[in-house]
Amino acid sequence: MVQSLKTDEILVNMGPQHPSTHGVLRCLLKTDGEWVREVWPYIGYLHRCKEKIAEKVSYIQFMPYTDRLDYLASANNNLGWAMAVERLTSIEVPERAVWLRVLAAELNRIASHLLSYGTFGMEAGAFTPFFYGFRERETIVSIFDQLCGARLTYHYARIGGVMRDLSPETAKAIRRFLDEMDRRWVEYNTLLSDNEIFVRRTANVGVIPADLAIAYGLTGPVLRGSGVAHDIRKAAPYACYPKLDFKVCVGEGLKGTVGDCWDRYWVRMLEIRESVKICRQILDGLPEGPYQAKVPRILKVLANEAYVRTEAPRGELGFYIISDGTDKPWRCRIRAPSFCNLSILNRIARNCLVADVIMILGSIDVVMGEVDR
Amino acid sequence: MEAKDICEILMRHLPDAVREFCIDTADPYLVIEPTCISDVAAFLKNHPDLQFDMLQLITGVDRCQSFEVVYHLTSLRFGHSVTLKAMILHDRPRIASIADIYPAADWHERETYDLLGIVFAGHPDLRRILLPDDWEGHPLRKDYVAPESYHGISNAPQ
Amino acid sequence: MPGTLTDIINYVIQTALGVVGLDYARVPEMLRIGAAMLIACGAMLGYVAVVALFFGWAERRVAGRIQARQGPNIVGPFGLLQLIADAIKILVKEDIIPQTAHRFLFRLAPILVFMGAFAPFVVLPFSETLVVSNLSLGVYYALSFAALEVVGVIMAGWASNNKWSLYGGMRLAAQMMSYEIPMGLAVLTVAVLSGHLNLRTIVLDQQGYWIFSWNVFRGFPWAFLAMFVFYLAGLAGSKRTPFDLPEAESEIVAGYHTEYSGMRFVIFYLSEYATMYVVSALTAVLFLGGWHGPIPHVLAWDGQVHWEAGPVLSALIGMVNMIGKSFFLMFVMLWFRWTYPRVRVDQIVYLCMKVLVPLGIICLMGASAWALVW
Amino acid sequence: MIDRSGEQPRVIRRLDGEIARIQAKPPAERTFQEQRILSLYEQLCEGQMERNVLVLPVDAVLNWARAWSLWPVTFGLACCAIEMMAAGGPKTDIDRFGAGAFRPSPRQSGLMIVAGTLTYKMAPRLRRVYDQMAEPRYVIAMGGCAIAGGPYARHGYHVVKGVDRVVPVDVYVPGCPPRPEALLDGIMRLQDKIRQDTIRRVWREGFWPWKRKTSAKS
Repeated sequence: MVQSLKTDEILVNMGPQHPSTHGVLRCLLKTDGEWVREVWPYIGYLHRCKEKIAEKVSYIQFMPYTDRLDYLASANNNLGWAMAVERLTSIEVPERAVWLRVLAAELNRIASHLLSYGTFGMEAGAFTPFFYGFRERETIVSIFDQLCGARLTYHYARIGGVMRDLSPETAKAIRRFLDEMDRRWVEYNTLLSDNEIFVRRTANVGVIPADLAIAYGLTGPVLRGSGVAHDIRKAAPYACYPKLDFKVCVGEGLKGTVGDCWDRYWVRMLEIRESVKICRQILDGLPEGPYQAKVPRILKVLANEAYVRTEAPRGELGFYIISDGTDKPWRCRIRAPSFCNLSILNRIARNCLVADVIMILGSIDVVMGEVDR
Repeated sequence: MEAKDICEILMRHLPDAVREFCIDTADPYLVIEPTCISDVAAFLKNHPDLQFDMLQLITGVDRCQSFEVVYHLTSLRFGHSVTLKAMILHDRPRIASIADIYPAADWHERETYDLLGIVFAGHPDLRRILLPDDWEGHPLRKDYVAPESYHGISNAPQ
Repeated sequence: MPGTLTDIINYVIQTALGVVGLDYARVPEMLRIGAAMLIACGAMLGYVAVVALFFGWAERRVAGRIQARQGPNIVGPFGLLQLIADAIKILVKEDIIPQTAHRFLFRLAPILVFMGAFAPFVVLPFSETLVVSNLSLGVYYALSFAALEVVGVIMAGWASNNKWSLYGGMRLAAQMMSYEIPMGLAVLTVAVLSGHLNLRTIVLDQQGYWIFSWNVFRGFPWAFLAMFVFYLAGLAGSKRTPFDLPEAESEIVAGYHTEYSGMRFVIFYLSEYATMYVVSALTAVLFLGGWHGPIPHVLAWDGQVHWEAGPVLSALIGMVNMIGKSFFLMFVMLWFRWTYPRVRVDQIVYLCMKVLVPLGIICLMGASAWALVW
Repeated sequence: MIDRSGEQPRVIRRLDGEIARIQAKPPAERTFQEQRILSLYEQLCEGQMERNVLVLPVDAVLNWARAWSLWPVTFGLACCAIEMMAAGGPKTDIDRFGAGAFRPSPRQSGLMIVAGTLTYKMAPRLRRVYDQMAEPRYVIAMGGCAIAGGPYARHGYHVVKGVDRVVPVDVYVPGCPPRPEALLDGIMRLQDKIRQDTIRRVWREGFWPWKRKTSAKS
């Protein structure tokens, strides 16, 4: 009797308009009841032609477009682009500007991880972490508001320096925030990290072994969650990172297997603390001096090419620029960390439950602006 | 390990593969024969002193007369990186896929195919990835002209 | 022995008609009972609507407070008119039935759900006199009608012809299979302890000086355990976080009511609160002493409540106690919702089948032994 | 929003001859009464008299309810979606205005905040979500991209230059991205717009939404 019942697998579209696909990602699920047999991600719903635009506008004009790549981490993108152009043009950046850029990048990393904390909680079904994450994020955003006048798309790092100097009031506000963040961090863990239901939802789910992670070119917290201590801030230090004391956080499988969703989540939480540490050091050791080098209004770059990589909150952000002697790049290729991280979804989200797919997607933490560029 | 040493090892083992070693740019690169890209990639990945275990990026560049396909490889173990370039003809943009060696290449190759029209032979699933399936042309080519309208939606700026 | 709500209504009608010189006793008895029942049910319906609307508002306010924000506070005082605005808006909103849906079942489903949510209200006692129908199998009736809601939800999921809706329906089916059993076991524990299935009698049995005569303490530890089993299973039954799988927003869009709009959606929305209220009220009745307050009753000067000394006062006090307890338990549900993540579909089945069922059986056996010994 | 042209109440038609006679007179020769009739007629034609005793309270209640109960559909496209989420967050909590009940299903929501860049690949999906929403439905175009393509207007071959090419838009909120306060303001402008609505529109355009003329530009 049971054998004679015919069952069928059904194909379900998740997205592009779905509450938890982080924007406009579409996943095609092949499901057998609650079991998901396979997931095919479809991207491109936010393809905004960034690489073409880079060829059409000048180096300086492209900076605002980098804001909108990974719109949760604009300061990190600005930093990457500025460094790439400076590498090609050999512009010397004043020391103070370098430190300020890193300060902005690290604050932005905290903001980005806070949002990831919130949305990850939301995907697990808990709404409150989202609002708690947003509360602290709002403080960072208002600090950026003081620093550069924008809330989301900062455009703070400029080629040859930064846009504005750090005022003492802003520095004080940052210090206040960092102190508050220490307290809140404990609160976050009480609310979500150690919650039994949450741990059971995430531990041993979506395990990415280290070798698979490397083969798929994963970077950032996703790679580190698998136990690989690879951080470009340490592996190929840039800016003022060699002078700063911080450690690379890796997943240790505290609640389950190394490389599961909880580990990836936990690496982000630990990185928030590390970033707080870095910000404190920067505020303490900020050198005096000018904050902007002299940069020609029309920046012409000789024929050259460079690949510059930085550690954005989601992983290795690389700008590969080929210049041709004009003020516009001949070709600009952006290595978006989310793009590479997402490509593993089909491999790990197999034979799991529908709810697990959501958790895996949340733990990879993609930003579609960056995936589709 | 510096790019020069990597080049030397590569030249010793696969002498036909390397066409040129270019050091006058900010990041030096190796120009290799497009036909041997699979061999080079497999060699670089498996050689015990090199161990390029991560593919960072595949870039297609339209040079008007030809296409360049650029591969950025890095080794997490040793911390060194290398840039490979393969020049292919503009009217016959075809190169072997390395998706079986580096799974990361899968999406990068699809994207390069999508935006530049370079065909990666042997790719398991070479479809458009960013643009809709019925999109015409490859936007990152230098001679690309944006469509007037798409499915009845005008493309003219306001 | 005082009558129930229907008797009171009959009495009121009789008196009112007597004043204008009509003899109500000459009306056939069936008609009299029917009229009284209708009026009582109408009153209950009003009560359900008020409770559901109030908790629709309270949900958002509580969520606001928990989430470090305000919640609706601009429309009317404390935002109290917010839900009225929502209700009016959604009632006049377009009502869509998808073309591929099964039109009959699609329409029937909300009605069934509402029936399932509303029917148990009929046997809920608010005080000694305030109960619409004093059924001798009250608990049984309430539980069986609560199960009707599940049929409606599965029907909605199937009739919508939407894959996510179907998921929601099937999830609830799996969920129901697991939570109904521990729920029944917990109720049986109380039934064994008190020897009745009539809700009013169960409460009357819990009368005493203080909270120690409530079932939850009187039947310690069995009823104490059974209360948690019942409440958790009830939480699953009313589809609330952490068991809100059938409408899990982040997973299956809006679950079984994805395709519902306008008035039909409101019915689902309000039924959820009605079910929550039923579960809370049943918990209060079965375990927490029903209308008996935690402080000694003003009319209980010698240990017995002398309801005849002040029937209205007694009814009022009972109502306040009962509604207070139910609202508190409902508030706990809201609190859960805005604090906990959601469990997975296999975890809820595990929890109910492998944790709650054994616990329920232990409670039942313990209570039976208890009843045998004393 | 409401097109009142090409329509006359029945009473006026009977008066047509009289009105024509008055209109034919030079203004200086018209009596006071004739002047009054003419101005009343003009008011009627402009639709001001429609706000009568029957319609007004119904309008008031419905518009009040609709204005204070805008349930947005969870529909974030790009950067602006973050600011939309921030608008629902603790600092500028749009739930205070009853607009914070984000519904995952378009069937139950009445407001679509198009937050971000719309691409050609996404455009049919956006239209479908809009079509799935139940009447009355409103659209806010949030941010430069949604209004006119924003920074991608010139070279963005894959970016739709304004969502109003796909769905009719009620309120435009400029900014890149707009601050949450700006979105709040946009919602208030939408409320103002809703308050001017009247149920006469339903009588005029037909009760059934699918028989109504929708004004999508596409």
